[in-house]
Amino acid sequence: ACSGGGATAKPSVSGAAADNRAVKNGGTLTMALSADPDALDPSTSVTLLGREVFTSICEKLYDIDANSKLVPQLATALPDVSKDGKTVTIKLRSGVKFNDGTAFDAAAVKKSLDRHRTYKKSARISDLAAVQKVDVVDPSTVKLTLSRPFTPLIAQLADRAGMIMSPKALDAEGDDFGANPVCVGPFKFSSRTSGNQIVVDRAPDYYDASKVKLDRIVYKIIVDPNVRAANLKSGDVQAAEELATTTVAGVQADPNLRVISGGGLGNYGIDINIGNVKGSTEKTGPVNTPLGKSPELRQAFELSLDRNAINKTVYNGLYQPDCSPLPLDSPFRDKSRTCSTRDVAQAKQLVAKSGVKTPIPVKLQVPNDATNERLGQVIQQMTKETGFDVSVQPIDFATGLEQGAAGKFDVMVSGWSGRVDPDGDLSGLINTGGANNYAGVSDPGIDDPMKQAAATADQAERATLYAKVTQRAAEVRGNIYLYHNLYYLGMAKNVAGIRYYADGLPRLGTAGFAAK
Amino acid sequence: MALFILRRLGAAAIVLFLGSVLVFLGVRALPGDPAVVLAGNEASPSAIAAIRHDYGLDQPLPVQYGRWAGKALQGDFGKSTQDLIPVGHILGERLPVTIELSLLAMIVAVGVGVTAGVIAATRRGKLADYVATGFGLVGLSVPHFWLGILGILLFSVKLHWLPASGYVPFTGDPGGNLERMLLPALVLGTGFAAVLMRQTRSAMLDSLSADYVRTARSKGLAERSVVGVHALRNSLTTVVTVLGLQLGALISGAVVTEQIFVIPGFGKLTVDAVATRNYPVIQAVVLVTVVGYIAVNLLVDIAYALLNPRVRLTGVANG
Amino acid sequence: MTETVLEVDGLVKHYHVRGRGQVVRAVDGVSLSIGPGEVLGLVGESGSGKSTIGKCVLRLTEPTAGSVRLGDRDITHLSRRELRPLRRDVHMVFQDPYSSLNPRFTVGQIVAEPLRRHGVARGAQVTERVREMLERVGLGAEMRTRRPHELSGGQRQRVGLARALILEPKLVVADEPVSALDVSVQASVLNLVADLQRDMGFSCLFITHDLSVVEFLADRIAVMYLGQIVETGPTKKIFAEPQHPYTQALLSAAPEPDPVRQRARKRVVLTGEVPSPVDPPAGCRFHTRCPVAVDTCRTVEPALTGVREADRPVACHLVTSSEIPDITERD
Amino acid sequence: MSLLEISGLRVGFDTEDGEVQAVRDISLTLERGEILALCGESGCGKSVTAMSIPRLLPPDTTRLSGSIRLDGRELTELPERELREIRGKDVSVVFQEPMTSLNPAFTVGFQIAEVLRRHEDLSRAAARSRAIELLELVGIPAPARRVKEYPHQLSGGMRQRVMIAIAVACSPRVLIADEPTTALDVTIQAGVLDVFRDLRDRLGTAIILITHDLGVVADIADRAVVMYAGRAVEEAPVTELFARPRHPYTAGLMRALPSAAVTGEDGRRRLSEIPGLVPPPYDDPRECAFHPRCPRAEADCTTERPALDTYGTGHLAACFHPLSLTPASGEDS
Amino acid sequence: MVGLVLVAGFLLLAIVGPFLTADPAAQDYTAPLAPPSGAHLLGTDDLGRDALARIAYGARVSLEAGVLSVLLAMVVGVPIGLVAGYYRRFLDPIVMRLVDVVLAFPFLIFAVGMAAILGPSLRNVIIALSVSLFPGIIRVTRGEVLALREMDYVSAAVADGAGDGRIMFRYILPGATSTLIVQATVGIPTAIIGEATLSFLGLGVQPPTPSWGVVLTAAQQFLDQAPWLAIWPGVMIALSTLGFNLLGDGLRDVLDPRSSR
Ligand SMILES: Nc1ncnc2c1ncn2[C@@H]1O[C@H](COP(=O)(O)OP(=O)(O)OP(=O)(O)O)[C@@H](O)[C@H]1O
Ligand SMILES: Nc1ncnc2c1ncn2[C@@H]1O[C@H](COP(=O)(O)OP(=O)(O)OP(=O)(O)O)[C@@H](O)[C@H]1O
Ligand SMILES: [Mg+2]
Ligand SMILES: [Mg+2]
Ligand code: NI
Repeated sequence: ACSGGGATAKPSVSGAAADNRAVKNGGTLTMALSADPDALDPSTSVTLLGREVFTSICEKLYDIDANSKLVPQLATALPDVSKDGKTVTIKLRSGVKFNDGTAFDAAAVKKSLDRHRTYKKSARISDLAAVQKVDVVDPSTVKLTLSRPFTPLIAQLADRAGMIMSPKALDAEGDDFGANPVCVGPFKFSSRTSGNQIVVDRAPDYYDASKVKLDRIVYKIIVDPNVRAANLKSGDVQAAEELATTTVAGVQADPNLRVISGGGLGNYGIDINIGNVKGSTEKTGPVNTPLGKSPELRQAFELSLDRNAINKTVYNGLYQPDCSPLPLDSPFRDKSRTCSTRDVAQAKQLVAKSGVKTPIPVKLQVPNDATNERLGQVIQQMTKETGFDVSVQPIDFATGLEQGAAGKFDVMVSGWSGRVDPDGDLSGLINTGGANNYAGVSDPGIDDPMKQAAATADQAERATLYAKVTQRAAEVRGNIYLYHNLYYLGMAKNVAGIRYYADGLPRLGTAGFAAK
Repeated sequence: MALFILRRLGAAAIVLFLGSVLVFLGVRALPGDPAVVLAGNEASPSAIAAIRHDYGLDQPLPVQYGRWAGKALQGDFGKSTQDLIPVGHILGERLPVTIELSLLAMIVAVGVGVTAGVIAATRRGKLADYVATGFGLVGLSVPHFWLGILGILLFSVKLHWLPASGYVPFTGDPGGNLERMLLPALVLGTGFAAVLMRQTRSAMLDSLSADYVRTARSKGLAERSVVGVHALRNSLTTVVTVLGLQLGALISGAVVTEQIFVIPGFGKLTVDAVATRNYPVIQAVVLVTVVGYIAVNLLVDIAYALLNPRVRLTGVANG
Repeated sequence: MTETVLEVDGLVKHYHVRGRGQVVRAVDGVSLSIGPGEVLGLVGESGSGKSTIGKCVLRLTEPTAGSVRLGDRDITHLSRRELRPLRRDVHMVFQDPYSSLNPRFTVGQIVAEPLRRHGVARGAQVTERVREMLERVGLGAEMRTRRPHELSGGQRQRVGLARALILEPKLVVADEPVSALDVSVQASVLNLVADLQRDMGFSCLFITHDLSVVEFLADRIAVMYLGQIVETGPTKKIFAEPQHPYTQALLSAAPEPDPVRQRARKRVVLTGEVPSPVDPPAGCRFHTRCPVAVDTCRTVEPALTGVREADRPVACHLVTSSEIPDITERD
Repeated sequence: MSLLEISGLRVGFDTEDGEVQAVRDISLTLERGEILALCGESGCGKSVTAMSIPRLLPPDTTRLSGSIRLDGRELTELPERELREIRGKDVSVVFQEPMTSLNPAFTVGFQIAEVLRRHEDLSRAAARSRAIELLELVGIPAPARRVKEYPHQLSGGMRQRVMIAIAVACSPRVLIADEPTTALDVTIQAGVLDVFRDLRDRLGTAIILITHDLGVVADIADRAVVMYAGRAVEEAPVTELFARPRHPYTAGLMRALPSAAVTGEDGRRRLSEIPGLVPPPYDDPRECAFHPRCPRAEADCTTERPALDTYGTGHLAACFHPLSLTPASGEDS
Repeated sequence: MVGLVLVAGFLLLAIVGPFLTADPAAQDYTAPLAPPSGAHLLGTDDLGRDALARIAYGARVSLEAGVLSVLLAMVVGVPIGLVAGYYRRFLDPIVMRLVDVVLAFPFLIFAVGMAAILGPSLRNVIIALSVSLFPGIIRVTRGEVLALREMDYVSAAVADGAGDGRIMFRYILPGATSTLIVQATVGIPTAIIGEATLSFLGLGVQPPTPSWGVVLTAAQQFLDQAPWLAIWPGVMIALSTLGFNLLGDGLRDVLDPRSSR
């Protein structure tokens, strides 16, 4: 495991599972969101916040449970996968109605899946790239024909690619489905005021309506973390997601509030441009920066960094320092690998050996928010001693994405929100031509085992393959992973029944106010 | 008078047209492709292209401008790329918020600024004058956002008198609305009050030393009507002009104030839209701001004309 | 026709007021001439167009129509560059002793400026000529380093005179140079102007509204009313026998500083308002205030002709070879 | 008892450069129905003297001493409240600048009616019709139309008449006119002066007329006071003053007028000048303030200040070496 | 007078301050958010950096932004205003329309737009602020020129045959300097606050460069834990703008006799 992964004092966070207080019927829960979700269209949505709202209004074929295990949601069981892995048959719940009262059936599933796969603006196309055909077998069965065996498919179906939209609404709204989404869910979309709030109401047609307690949820967008915390303290909101690490302690100290944590799937670190010269999906080429050219210098750079210190100063010790893209509790992790610790002496040696004149200029792009800027400054300070002269260049999110993909950067702070299946954390990110392979990593030692693993159903075998991938990636060092982030959900003590798992999405379907 | 308004309208139309071109080009000059932002970091190139096409971003600029301007003239500003909500609808939600904030701030500013200015001018060189002038200078020098932060620190964090931030619509909960708007309005109004105070004071000193005030005194009028009728009436033209000129500052201030107090108004919308490269929203918001700005200045001109008989009759402002 | 230094012919100047679409007919067909060494006094009420004529003569403003000749050159259409050498011969003295001197320059610089502009003198020569000129206008050499705001009104006007005269111009346009001064100071400046004029022999267009000043200084007088000249002639003759009703009114309205005579005088008080140059009355422009106006006056514009004497033309229908209107009679 | 008696009036102003002595010991009287002219060069204290009567000087910086009695009532000690009852009613003022002395924001009618409503307790309508009568009185044609107009719609001469209408609205006993015609053309000046004469004759108003134009003095005043550097240097009935000025300054002023030009030996017409400048108002010289410019000054003038002496009925002059009794410069005036 | 002292003080702080205080970039992970103490007079920030040092260094950045942007705006705006006012007939209508267009945008909106287009950095903030400032400067200059053109001494120069350039630069411009100096002095506080505001909105000077706006923004996150961090940068902004405002008022009184109050 990673050095000192749990060494820092974490706030005592109670899991939601442990909360088995009785929940009374009725009430409105106001929950603060940390950013404005994009359009609530499962096909096009790309934000984490969108996924949070979808937990209330758009159920999926599959879901994960508290242990990050895949469980059926709109399906009745895990799918039947043919021997060759190319046919996946899914049995659907019956008697389910969309929130507009229309019936949920295999035809609807087909329509949604096809839209995810083919709609020109869909962001799910790559998720379902392996799916060749969707067939309705009978009203409660669909059959997916794949072009190749693709084990991560079920995990994809446990996310937005598995969300089923009302065909009637799709027909009526078309491109604008996201402005007025209708799915199966404990709540139905009611209204949205741009940049301010999203309101969902208890869905009368929900198949498991008896478990739903709240009448209404108001998702209130409060971007500023301090304000989010302040609103929680003042009682204006009863729950607030993604508390900033700087505000967790304050919320916890409040006698009326408590904090639970979730997440850990995501990975954050820095991308070093080693081959992205024309764009991440284009052919790689040599990059003319000291770090881009020299693996030794990259190693020296990594050796200059102290992950624990970063966690402590930047994140109040509330995150999980790590050097692997895979979550700490992932069964696919390579248990034998350890992370490097800060070693200035060795780093200096490597620098000396490289023969590059110090100070070595490094341009580090960071997203222009306070926390990332702090991270940038800490990296700058830590690597100074070794002989790097890091200039921190904050850049706004929009520009950053564009420049990352285009390869217009030397080094950048970047992150990935994480997926349940390891494939989701690697493919597209460090394989040749991956859309999000900003670093421009192109190595057969990574690409090949990754492809193989996706086609393999056996978990142990996959684990070995992924170990190869991460091992090689660590050697190439196009990406230096620093930590997994945790989500801290703050809420009033009388709020109960929230389910909060590793994906960091607070599930409010069964939430409500404690009976006593 | 009608001619005067007509001519002003003509000039405003030209400014508006050039302004809209500037807005349009400015938005396009922003680095960062909105399609990339929309598609997010999981995007496929084809999705990006599709989005670009959808928003007409693949067209030549004049065509894009023509389309946008043509629709905007009919009140159709397109849909927010962020949430697909029609921009017109968003404006309808946000505008009243900012207007409420601005009005409250204006009430604070005019109430405090004009009163203090008049008092300072009439008590020139006395304690009240120094206090008011001091306030004027300090009010001018303190940045809004710091004042906002201090306000939150004092009234919300330390004293717990007022809620830190947020907004509830007036229609839903008038009390809560005012409670939340109070601090932002005070913060926004302070700088404005300072400017008004200084200008009122200076205008009042001008009119108090004018010959006609001496005439009024020579008539044996009470000081109250000398100051309140003769001097103030003539200073009002200045005050009105300053109000118009300060409108820009007020809007600028609103941007920051809304950001600090998380008020879902125009200012916050602007900053958010810029961050997400929400072209239709940025364009509409800035355009509406400019229209509003021009419109208010037009109103100010008219008010000026009404207050100043010279202009009223000849139709020419000489100030 | 004798040689003239300045000849203005049919001068018209209309100001177009911006945005109002109005036309101010400040000067509307004025002809006058000044001979060598002659002082022409231009009098008239405020707004009658006196200063405008002065500015047109120097091309400080562009005439709308008509011509201005300096000596034998028609300068009406010369470009600014072509005009430059001619500027040696014409200079101007302004009314306001405060705004007519550049506050940033020293007196020495101000007076030296024309010399430098025309490259007449350099180096020590300049200093010498400035000193000489300052002495001539009664200012000591120590004044050279002072700035205008350190001087009294009378001293400033002397500096203005020095500046205008240092190039020994043929023509000086003096626009009310003494109206802003107190009587005692005014007297000394007037003496100075008279002396210098006689010594240096320049011609002068002297603009004023004070009749006693023109009487003292001018050889000839032109009386303006609402953009036009109504009467002109030798000073003595006009004071002795004003022919135009307006001239008569003007002379009779100026109080004499002698109570006994002043109170014995028959006075005429003009009624009616001074019309605006934006909308001048038809016919004779004075008819709205003229106590003796007849119907023709209201429709026909009288020409400025020497009906009675060739050297003193009058623009009035009622002035005929046999008769001069007398406005005091109609009291 | 005279209508107005000013004695030993001194007025100073606090300024950044020290105290300005604007008026240094002035005494004068004004009889009912009399027109008294105050004349002298710019800055000699004419306006300050006159404005001291209704106390219209800036209260913060003005230092005033001496006595001003209106009908025996001491005005200098009157509280501001009571003074306001007097302003515009017993003592009213016409200022020099007709362009700026009227409030541009209100109609002429309003501005006239205001003073009536303040002092006469008239109703709005009554005040309005009084205003029309007053405009008629000061010779404005079509007064019913003019009351509704704003000052900028009137010509300079008419504005000055409006100012006079305001001033005489409550039939004041003393009317102070501070250079009322200086800004006007001569043809218009004559008409305005006629209005003053007419008012004095019809209403018996006593007028203090401030002017630097000796022609105006000669035309309209009964008596004149000549001031120099904050003091009265000569005072006499007008005919007497012009015929026999005693003080060299008065005589100098009269001879400096262009109309008094004399032809010199060289055949040139010349004006007689008063050399030098008016002394600055800061210090109060113990000697005669005029001596540096005075052609008749002798040693005693530089050490002591002459007091006002009487030379015949009502003729006072402050000079150690007054001009003789022979008519001064009689040859050309 | 007070203004002069304040401004001089801040200039001094900007010039020598960084030499006297600790390294503003030195981080001390052991002591983040330390309250004021002997070692750190104003405490430390979230990365354990000395707050005093950052404020001292910030003075340099903030004043630089304020002064340079105004200077730049003057350098561009004054000649344009001068020429527009002087060649009133031809250039003035065009220039003034353009100025009107820019002025139709509220200052901050325009600056935000400019900064967003140019990208965040000190240099770009200066450019954005000066572009937002110069329409105002053009207007003021032009107004002065129009007034000064009518002065008799300018007519006298024309009558002497002086050329346009000489009239503009020797006669008109010097007459306008006092107004322009005052305008510059009151422009600087606007620019300082503008810089701080842009930095506060994340569009300005970027960390780790410590401008006051940047320091303040960072401090805002720790309001309840370390309120003292938010106090001083704000005080500095307020005092320096106050200084320039007072200086402007003072200069106005001295240089511009028309409004002596
Ligand atoms: N630049 C200008 N634009 C418009 N109108 C002007 C301008 N200059 C002068 N006028 C108008 O032209 C007319 C004549 O003005 P001018 O200055 O020549 O009169 P004047 O006889 O010199 O008067 P004064 O005795 O008051 O100096 C006036 O009505 C004046 O208002
Ligand atoms: N409010 C004041 N503060 C300071 N000094 C003043 C004030 N009012 C007048 N003075 C000064 O008092 C002196 C006399 O002024 P006053 O106005 O009485 O002169 P005047 O004889 O009326 O001159 P003018 O003919 O120019 O009107 C002048 O030196 C003037 O500067
Ligand atoms: Mg003139
Ligand atoms: Mg006076
Ligand atoms: Ni402000």
